[in-house]
Amino acid sequence: MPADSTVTDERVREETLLARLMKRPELGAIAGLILVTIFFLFTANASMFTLSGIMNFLTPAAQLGILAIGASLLMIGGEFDLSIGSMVAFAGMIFGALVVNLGLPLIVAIPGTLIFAGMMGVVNGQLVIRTGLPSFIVTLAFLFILRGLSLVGLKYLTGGSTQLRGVRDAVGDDWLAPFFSGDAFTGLFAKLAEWGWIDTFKSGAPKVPGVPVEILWFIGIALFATWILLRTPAGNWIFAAGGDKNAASNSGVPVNRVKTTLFIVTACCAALVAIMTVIDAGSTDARRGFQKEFEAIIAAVIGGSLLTGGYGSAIGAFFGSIIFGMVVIGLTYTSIDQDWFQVFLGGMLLLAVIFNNVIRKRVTGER
Amino acid sequence: MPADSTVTDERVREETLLARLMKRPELGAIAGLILVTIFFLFTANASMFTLSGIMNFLTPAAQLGILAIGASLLMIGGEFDLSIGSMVAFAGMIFGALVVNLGLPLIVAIPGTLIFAGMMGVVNGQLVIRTGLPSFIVTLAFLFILRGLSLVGLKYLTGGSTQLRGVRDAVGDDWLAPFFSGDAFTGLFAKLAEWGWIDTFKSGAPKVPGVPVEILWFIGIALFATWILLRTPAGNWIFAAGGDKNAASNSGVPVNRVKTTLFIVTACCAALVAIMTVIDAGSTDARRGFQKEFEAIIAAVIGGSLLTGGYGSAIGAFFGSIIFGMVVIGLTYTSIDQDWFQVFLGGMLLLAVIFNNVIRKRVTGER
Amino acid sequence: TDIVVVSHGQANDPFWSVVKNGVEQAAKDTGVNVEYRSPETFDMVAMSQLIDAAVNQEPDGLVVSVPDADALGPSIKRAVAAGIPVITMNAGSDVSKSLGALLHVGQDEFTAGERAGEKLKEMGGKNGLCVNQEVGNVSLDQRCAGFAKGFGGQVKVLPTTNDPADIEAKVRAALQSDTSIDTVLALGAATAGEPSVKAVKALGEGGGKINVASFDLSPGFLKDVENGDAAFAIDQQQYLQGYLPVSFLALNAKYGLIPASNVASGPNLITKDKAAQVVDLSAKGIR
Amino acid sequence: MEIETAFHHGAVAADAKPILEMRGIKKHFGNVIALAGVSFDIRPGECHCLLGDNGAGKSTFIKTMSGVHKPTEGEILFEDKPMNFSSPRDAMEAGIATVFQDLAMIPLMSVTRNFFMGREPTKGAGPFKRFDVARANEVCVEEMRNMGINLRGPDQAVGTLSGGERQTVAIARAVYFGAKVLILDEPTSALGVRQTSNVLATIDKVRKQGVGVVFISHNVRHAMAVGDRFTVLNRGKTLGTATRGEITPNELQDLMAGGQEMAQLEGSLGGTI
Amino acid sequence: MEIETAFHHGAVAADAKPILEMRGIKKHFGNVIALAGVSFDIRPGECHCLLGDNGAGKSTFIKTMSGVHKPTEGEILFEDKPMNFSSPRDAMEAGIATVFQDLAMIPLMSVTRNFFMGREPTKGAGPFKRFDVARANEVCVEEMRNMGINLRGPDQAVGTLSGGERQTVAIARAVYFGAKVLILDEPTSALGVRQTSNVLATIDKVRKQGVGVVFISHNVRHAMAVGDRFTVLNRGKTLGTATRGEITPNELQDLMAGGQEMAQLEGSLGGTI
Ligand SMILES: Nc1ncnc2c1ncn2[C@@H]1O[C@H](COP(=O)(O)OP(=O)(O)OP(=O)(O)O)[C@@H](O)[C@H]1O
Ligand SMILES: Nc1ncnc2c1ncn2[C@@H]1O[C@H](COP(=O)(O)OP(=O)(O)OP(=O)(O)O)[C@@H](O)[C@H]1O
Ligand SMILES: [Mg+2]
Ligand SMILES: [Mg+2]
Repeated sequence: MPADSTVTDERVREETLLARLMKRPELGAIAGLILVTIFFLFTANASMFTLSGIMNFLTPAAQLGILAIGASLLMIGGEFDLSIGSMVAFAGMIFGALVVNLGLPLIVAIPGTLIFAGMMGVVNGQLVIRTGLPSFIVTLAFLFILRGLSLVGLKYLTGGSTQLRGVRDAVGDDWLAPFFSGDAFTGLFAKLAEWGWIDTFKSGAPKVPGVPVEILWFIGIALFATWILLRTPAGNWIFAAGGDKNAASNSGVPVNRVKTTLFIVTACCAALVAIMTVIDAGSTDARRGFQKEFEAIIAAVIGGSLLTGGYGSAIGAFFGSIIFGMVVIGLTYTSIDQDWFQVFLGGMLLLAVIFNNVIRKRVTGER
Repeated sequence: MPADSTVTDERVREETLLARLMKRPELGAIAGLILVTIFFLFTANASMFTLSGIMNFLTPAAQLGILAIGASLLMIGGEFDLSIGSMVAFAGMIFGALVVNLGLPLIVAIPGTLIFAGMMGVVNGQLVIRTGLPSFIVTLAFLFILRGLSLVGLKYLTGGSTQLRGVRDAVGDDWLAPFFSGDAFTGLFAKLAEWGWIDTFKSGAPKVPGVPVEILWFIGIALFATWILLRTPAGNWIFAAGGDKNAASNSGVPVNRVKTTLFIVTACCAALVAIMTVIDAGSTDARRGFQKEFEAIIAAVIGGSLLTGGYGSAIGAFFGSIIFGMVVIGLTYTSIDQDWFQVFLGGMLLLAVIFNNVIRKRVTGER
Repeated sequence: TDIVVVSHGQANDPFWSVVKNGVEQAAKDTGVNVEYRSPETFDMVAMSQLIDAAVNQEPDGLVVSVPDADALGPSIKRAVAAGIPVITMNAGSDVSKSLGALLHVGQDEFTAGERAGEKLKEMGGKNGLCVNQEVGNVSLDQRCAGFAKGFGGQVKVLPTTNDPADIEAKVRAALQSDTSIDTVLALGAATAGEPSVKAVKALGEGGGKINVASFDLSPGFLKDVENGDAAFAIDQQQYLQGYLPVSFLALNAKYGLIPASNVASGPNLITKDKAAQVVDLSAKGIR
Repeated sequence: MEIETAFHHGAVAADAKPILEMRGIKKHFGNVIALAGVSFDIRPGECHCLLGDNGAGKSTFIKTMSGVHKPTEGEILFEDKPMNFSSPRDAMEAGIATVFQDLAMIPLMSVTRNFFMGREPTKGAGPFKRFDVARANEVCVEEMRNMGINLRGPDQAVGTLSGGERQTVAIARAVYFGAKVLILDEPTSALGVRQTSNVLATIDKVRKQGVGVVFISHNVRHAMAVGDRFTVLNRGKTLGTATRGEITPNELQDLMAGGQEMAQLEGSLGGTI
Repeated sequence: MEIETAFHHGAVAADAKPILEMRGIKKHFGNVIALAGVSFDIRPGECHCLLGDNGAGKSTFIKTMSGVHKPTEGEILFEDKPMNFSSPRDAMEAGIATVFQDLAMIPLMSVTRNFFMGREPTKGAGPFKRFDVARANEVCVEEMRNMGINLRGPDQAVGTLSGGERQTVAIARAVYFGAKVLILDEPTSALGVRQTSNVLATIDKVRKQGVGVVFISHNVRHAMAVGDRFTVLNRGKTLGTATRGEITPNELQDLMAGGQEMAQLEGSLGGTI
């Protein structure tokens, strides 16, 4: 019997395509994104939605988003990692030390940094699994520990300063650098500018020299994570591990392996962001990534992930990060008094998630 | 048949009193407290455990603890309130405005502030219940909104500064002030000093003029919350609402009423801390209570509350706050470099909770 | 001899890490035993508790910064009452005497902001942007307020998070949406100053047209000053704010010597010509 | 098969006024039609069995009866007054006690706390009114014993009870608090022989006290043992109501399986079900 | 009561080597003694019923068998080799499939995802190996239909299924993946008439293929219908094992109720259970 014979059930009403789409957690956040976009279209300076304006708010959104996608996978798998913000500072320091103090090329320094971060992920994961303590408290301890070690390490490396400089000089024109910093498609954009398709300065150089590479990473990681979640056995295990640890383990899901892997992935996402920002800025300091763990969780939750695990999506975190990035940067384009920044940020976040919710319920007929 | 006839079951092994006690969530945190105390006994300056030293670390512990007890009740009830830190600043501003700008006496200003806070609690609660959104995201919005409003409000009240001063002068010798600031039992302590039972300064004044009132509030609230949780129907409803919302509601627990009340209680705890610290400090600023929501949750989790709700205790939060307060202030009494503070804080927290856990499992024979 | 330093800035704050380095050097040079303590965020309540904790240990000297005299006053007075010599530093020059401190080393944030504002006005600025990465931290707010006063023209405060990428994007957004802005003052060199310079450069019209200045020093920002991408950095020589009080108190404990008046450690504008010399010291955490 | 039991049946006047009447209840979940118009009533002192195949909509139906779901369409009359329960608490206060199929218990809480959840006994007065834990423990242990379960201790967490022990707690709780209508959704599914007979005896007992009992079961024998009327649901619709004596167990079994292939099934299993 | 069924029994040589043997299993939870030394074995091609009162320890026992619990004491021999399963995944890989009493399903996940949880079918190779969702959906719908449940759609969340539908998913899953030992903990408790007969027929079918089946039930008829041997647990101890034919249903019923007051119960219910 073919599988589709089930649809001839008299107990199922017809459902619109829209309703079917809105049921997916990954698409819920689109409504909020549209709302926020419309808001800014009306209130913000026109330059916000020029090409350079869009790149401008997408860059921080992308950096946050890479963290948020890692965090959302981990959240779906039923755990938290509060140490990712500190991991950005710590991995940045490690990377700086490898590149500046040891003078290693990127081909060694980047994997080295990722391995270091991955090892921290293993430590987090093993502690959570072995002790049975909530990951909240275990990774919280590492939030403090890694942040503190970054400070101590930087002072040691620099002989007293909290900023390690000279990364740009040290990286120089390493052939790997363009994959982790600067803009991609610069040739294309120069051509587009030549043809007059995009804005240029008087000099003829395009106003936007290219697409910042973090945006490409962001999109790539979002797609990859979505594929993993929805189209691989590993994705099924992540949902299962987060949905009910015992039930999953009783059904044969290697829950501990899944969770440890997720901790590693999250830590590596943080390290990746660290590498990109450190090369970009040419320096690193002890305050990098401050409170990013928090923002990453916010973005994941806006994107529809449940804090209790077992439900969510990477695409949701993708949209959530863009919403967050847009709101944070967007206010500056409006004429609203900047003192109201936090009120505005909170208000917009609340509006966006409520709107998501209302739209979803309306469309799918839930109550 | 008397209830105790069940204990004659051949399928129950004898259990030590210790094992029975350690099974209670409220007592788990004691092991951690003992560990931390022993650590400081060995590493800290002897003055840490003099009367004045103890009062010194208990004061911040008490301020944190009042928040943490509120937060733990709410966590047991299955929700979060991330806005309590901002609420401290916001309620502080409201209180400052009532006392300084409007010149109201405490008997009006204090209830006024509490009502204001309570109303915010209602807003939080209703939003969570009506929209069905996770409280994490709703109260997060208020984290930003209240913090932002405090800034805007303070600037408005002071004509541009973010610091409102003059509370001490305005409160003056209001008869209610001693209940919310300063020290209690000063007469007793003066006598004790006279008799030479406690240390004095060269001037003959006791080194410790009395017990800071926040410590009394802290103890009182912890006892009251414990009584509510363990010995009243409301306590049972809180556990039920947090354990499984649907099951509780199906069994006839008024879940929404319970949750709203808990949001109000949490907000009022924050307002109470705000009132006490503002009178004590004589001023308030826009950064008061920064990240206190986080510390409150940490204290509650150290104390054995589950983030997922339905399990925990107020006494646990009590001990958790003391552990946290002790670690934070304790460093001052040691000769450890401040740069290592965060490493130290994280390490101690991790040690304390792991130790709690190991001891509990060892004693109760769980695995 | 034991001396305790309690400041309101965190150990990982680039500005305060320099103060701490000064403290440590002084301890080494004078051979006293020094503890440096600070709360984990700008938190006056926590800071007063740290002062209390220090007083309990009855040190031979106490160094404190006083951004909020109301909140910290009672604790400092308690120290004075206990017979501990107190020196205030960085913030609190106005209240130092009345709290019973021996003297004050440092410079007022407001005055420093004012000086910066005057200088930027001189450079032709009319429309300013004050990039504040920690709104509500009173000492940073005072820098902005001082700037506004000295600058005279229009000043907009831009509150940001602590993240360089956010700051860069927000400064760009501010400059894009209000093209009349010709002056940017950042309140911290590493966190806000460097991204501001990058934002201005990314607009492609940087260099001469928009002046960027910043409080405090960071090697990166000093390089920008040297290259002409930024106008100047405002240096409080905060190393002195750590070094001097400790050595004064050490001398006081040993010989009873103490200067008779306050010491002004700044402000000191680091412009293009001086930047090169300072970079190395800054990279070591001395300036 | 013997179906004559020791219970007393048929004492309820067929024309007695229903306590609870449900008229044309429809319930949709998004695009799923769980109930497509079901009518049902329950009279005082009768045991009305609700039968039907898996997924027929029995649980959904009794959940609308007990205030968990709001019907998409249809009317609920309680003692002749139109009722609109907005929560299970409302239904409970009106006098409807329910044992849900998922039992509605909190695994982390103790047996006693679960037993009295929502209706805690108190002692003391005014601000000193408090949960009477001692009495609660006593009642709980006693009621469980009556159902055939000897608890180790009333403070054992429900999550560590066996399936049948847990189900017994839910039943004992509903029965203890009394009601005008008692709804039992597959109460005996996880119970042992002894516990089952206790539950059936209990149903008989409360029925005699004038309570209307709604009893859901897949076990024809259990239904036949205590039922006065039998309503069969099939795919969200009712197949009609039969009175005791009007219908044989085999006919009932046929109806419950949706009338489908029963002959064949009977053959292969030799009436063992 | 008719207990002769259409099933074929007794084909297993009484001296066939057991696939799985449990010797003197003890299990303590803190101060609770759930199992006080139970021995048990299962031979290929037989259906061994595990019976007993509520709380006797049946579920705890099969959980040690399937790697969920580590026994406090005792030995597990799988195909004559001592085994020490450290997780259910190990047991599964050795060839033990289990339907747990709590079903081990994730409510928020779809039926298909639950069905294949832990053992997803893949297509493609190397880095492009992916979850074959289309085939999984097809298999899942098909297997459910074989058990007598027509799913609305394979992407319905398990949390929205009815109790019986959910139980059927768990059974279909365990059966589909085949095994050397199939453990079923009260698989028919929530099932309708038709679904129950399907499950019993399935047990018979897999037994014929040489699989050893452990079947837990409170229903004597179900046990008698398919069981070859019967082991009765009581309060954490075994009361012994009987072979089909050696014992009458009434004796079995007596044993299951712990031998207690059965006469009285029988009287009051007229053998309806
Ligand atoms: N929340 C829901 N969303 C979608 N469908 C649902 C929901 N709840 C129930 N259903 C569907 O409605 C139908 C009726 O379910 P219900 O639980 O009422 O069946 P039941 O008669 O109690 O079956 P059983 O005897 O197996 O317990 C089922 O097919 C189920 O899949
Ligand atoms: N984790 C645990 N902690 C403490 N006691 C437990 C735990 N798990 C089970 N028990 C106890 O062990 C006993 C046996 O439980 P088990 O679930 O094995 O019974 P069962 O034979 O499956 O009963 P049922 O037929 O009701 O499902 C019960 O009395 C139960 O209370
Ligand atoms: Mg049902
Ligand atoms: Mg069982």
